[in-house]
Amino acid sequence: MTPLAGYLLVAALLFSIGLAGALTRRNAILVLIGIELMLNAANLNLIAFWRYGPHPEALTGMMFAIFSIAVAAAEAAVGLGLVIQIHRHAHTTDLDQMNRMKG
Amino acid sequence: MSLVFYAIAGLTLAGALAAVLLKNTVHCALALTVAFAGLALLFLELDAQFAGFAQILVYIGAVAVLVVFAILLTRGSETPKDGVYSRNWLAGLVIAAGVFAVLGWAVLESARALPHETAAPTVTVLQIGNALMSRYVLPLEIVALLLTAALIGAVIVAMHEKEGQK
Amino acid sequence: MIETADQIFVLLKHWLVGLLPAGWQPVAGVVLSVVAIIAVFPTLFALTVWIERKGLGRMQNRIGPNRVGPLGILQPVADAIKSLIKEDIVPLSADAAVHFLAPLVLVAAVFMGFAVLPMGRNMTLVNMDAGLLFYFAMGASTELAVFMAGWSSRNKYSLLGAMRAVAQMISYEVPLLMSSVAVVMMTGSLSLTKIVAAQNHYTWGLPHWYIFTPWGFAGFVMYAIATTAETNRSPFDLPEGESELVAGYHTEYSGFKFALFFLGEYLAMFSISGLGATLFLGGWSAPFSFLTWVPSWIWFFSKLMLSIFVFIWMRGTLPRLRQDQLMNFAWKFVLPLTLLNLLVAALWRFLGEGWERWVVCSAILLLAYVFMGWEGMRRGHLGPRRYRYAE
Amino acid sequence: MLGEGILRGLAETARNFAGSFVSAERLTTVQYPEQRIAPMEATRDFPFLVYDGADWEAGLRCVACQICEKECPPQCIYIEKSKDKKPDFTGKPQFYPARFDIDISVCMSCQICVEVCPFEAIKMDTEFELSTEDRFGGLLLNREKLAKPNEHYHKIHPTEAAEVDARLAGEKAKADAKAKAAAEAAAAKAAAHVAVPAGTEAAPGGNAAGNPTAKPVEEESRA
Repeated sequence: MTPLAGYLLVAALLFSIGLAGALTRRNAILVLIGIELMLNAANLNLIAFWRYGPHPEALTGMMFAIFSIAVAAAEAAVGLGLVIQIHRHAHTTDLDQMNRMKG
Repeated sequence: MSLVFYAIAGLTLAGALAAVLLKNTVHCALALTVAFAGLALLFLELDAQFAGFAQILVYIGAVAVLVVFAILLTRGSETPKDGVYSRNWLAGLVIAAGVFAVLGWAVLESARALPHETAAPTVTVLQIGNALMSRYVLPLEIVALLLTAALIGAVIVAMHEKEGQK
Repeated sequence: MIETADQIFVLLKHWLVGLLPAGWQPVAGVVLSVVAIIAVFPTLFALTVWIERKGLGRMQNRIGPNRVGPLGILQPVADAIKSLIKEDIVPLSADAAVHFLAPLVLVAAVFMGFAVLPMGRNMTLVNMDAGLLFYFAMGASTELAVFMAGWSSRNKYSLLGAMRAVAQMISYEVPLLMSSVAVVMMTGSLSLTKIVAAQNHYTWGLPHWYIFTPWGFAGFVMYAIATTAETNRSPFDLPEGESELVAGYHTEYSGFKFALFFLGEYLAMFSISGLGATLFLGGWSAPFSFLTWVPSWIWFFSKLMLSIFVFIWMRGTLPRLRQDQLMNFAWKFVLPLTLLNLLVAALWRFLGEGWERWVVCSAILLLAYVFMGWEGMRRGHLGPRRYRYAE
Repeated sequence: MLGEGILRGLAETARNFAGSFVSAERLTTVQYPEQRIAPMEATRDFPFLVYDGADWEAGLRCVACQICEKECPPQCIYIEKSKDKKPDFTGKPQFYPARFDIDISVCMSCQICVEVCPFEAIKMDTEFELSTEDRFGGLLLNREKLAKPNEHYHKIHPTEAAEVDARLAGEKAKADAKAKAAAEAAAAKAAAHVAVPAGTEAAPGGNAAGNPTAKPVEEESRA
């Protein structure tokens, strides 16, 4: 098994762990943690393909990863801001209880 | 496949699993930090030095602390009374396992065509700087705009309403 | 002879590594350098504890420790033994694993920071291309260690202290990075050895240190303010404000773990003032051209001790800042000035040689300083306190 | 201008730092065991009982009136009155303390016992290095440990001791004068009685010359 396949498998496993976390956990913040893991798995794929790809000097994969890190940080900030606001309004971060659209 | 790769991959996956399975939310956040650190080591293993340090700086330095602050602000550190997993947790698990099966199959099928061993590209920060300024200058400006918008948006969303609770 | 004195440690290391069989040499080289750092800086820590207590004493017209050993020189040894012997109490409700890991993570992260500091001519442990970014990545992970310490003690005071410490470290990390970005912009490289090399030449005997340029001096002042806040020292030591927060995030620690926190704080002070010396004070380059015969590592450590003395001097002088003053100062004064400093550095670069760039840059910076200071003082969140007496 | 105060403050501490190496009067630290500051006149630590003359037991001024025991805020004085009497400095027979204990670990050096003592029997000592290994009985000073000669009192509080002695001497003189007057009156009456049949009433002894400064202390059995 080539090193690239190894990295891809690790990224795939990381992605599915993140997905499992996002789907099964009850606390909103842990869903966000799951999403962060999925994003990171994607970054790992990008850099693995860049490293073992045909033209590493073009830096495309790495640039994608750096931009994706920046965007993911922004997303995490806004996501957590939303979670805090929901908690302040509905006094719970339990996703199963947030099923009412009432304002 | 070097031993170092297995060790770091094991650390990352253990951190990720712990982040998803642990009961205490703050422990999950700390396990998430271990996963981020493992990923940064993986990036360094892939000779992407700048991405590895940026990952540490951004994720461990900022996002992990942000997650932990959010947990404390929403009183998440007390263990919830009615269980940690949502009601239909089995469905989630099955879907995740399905996704992994598909991805794993795809990777293993195409394993033969993947390049074996290529020379490690030496990437200096100068090249990244030049690339950022020449080819990726538009994405850079857009990300700068996005970060500012996210900064202001997050503050406005999480700000106390002056006129008290609705 | 001068050359060997300057390269004494490098030659020593090569000689020692040469004794081993070829297979082990790379590993032995790394281990030797790591052991050297782990040996040098804790002894420097012991020396600084003694200097701090004697210095603070002398500033307050008293003598300072003089009982343990001549002139009290063995006081740090006594403190070390005391903290080793003391019973290590872990509160029952504390979260044992995180409580135990916090000091280790803190000290490990701080020790990693030393890997990229150029302590002398080709005496950098790891000559990284993105050395500065590595340093700040390690610096950023200390915040998490502080939070782990505060939260795991399950004690209101330590949680409050940890919250204050993390908030302060985050809000002062931005100016810290911004002020060093100006230096990176001028040298065109993140590698610390290149930054020192760029400052290591002289005209009329004076060195080209960045502190002697307007944007460099402003950057150094902002950097110094940010470092004092980053290491929770003197005017910004709110997180462990003894008066109101007992001991902040390391309240529930005793014995060796408390000593580790103490060591971690001082090592952070060393490495961040070492970085300051490298970025603005020309790392290991001699202050005058006729002094270059002195070994380079002596200059690095003397600049380090000089900035340590300034830390102590500030601790002996300045009262503690309130949390809102601290935050106002960070976000409404230090950060805008560092951003402006970036602009001024760019302007400095494009105005080319000649005296007019000195005038223009200094004018902009002075104007900004005076205006922001005046505006801040007028609106009351900067400058001396205004008392409002009940009529 | 912002930052001026900081620079002035730093200059001040720098002056202190440099000054402490140069000028001697900046460093006022006294290295305690080796150097000592001479105690001021009014220093007070723990009480002691004053006695006149050579024998401490006979010379004790204390008459076990137990005022100090009642007044002592932390109640650290314990007195047991004697059965018999002994003459005091004016020759008048007075009680004396069979047992007089002060627990100096409880005593707070407030000097109330000295102020309320009508007989100038208890004064405040300046001795403070009283640490003992025995933590239970060590700090409970009995009568013997408390008794100290009047000369010691003169050594530690000279002016105060002089005043006290002058007052006591004055009292003694007044008491002697009264005793002498009473003696002469008795002698004159006795002489007159010789002319008149003797034995109407015995000349009153010295007790009329009670201590004028003290309120006549009525006998009070402890409850």
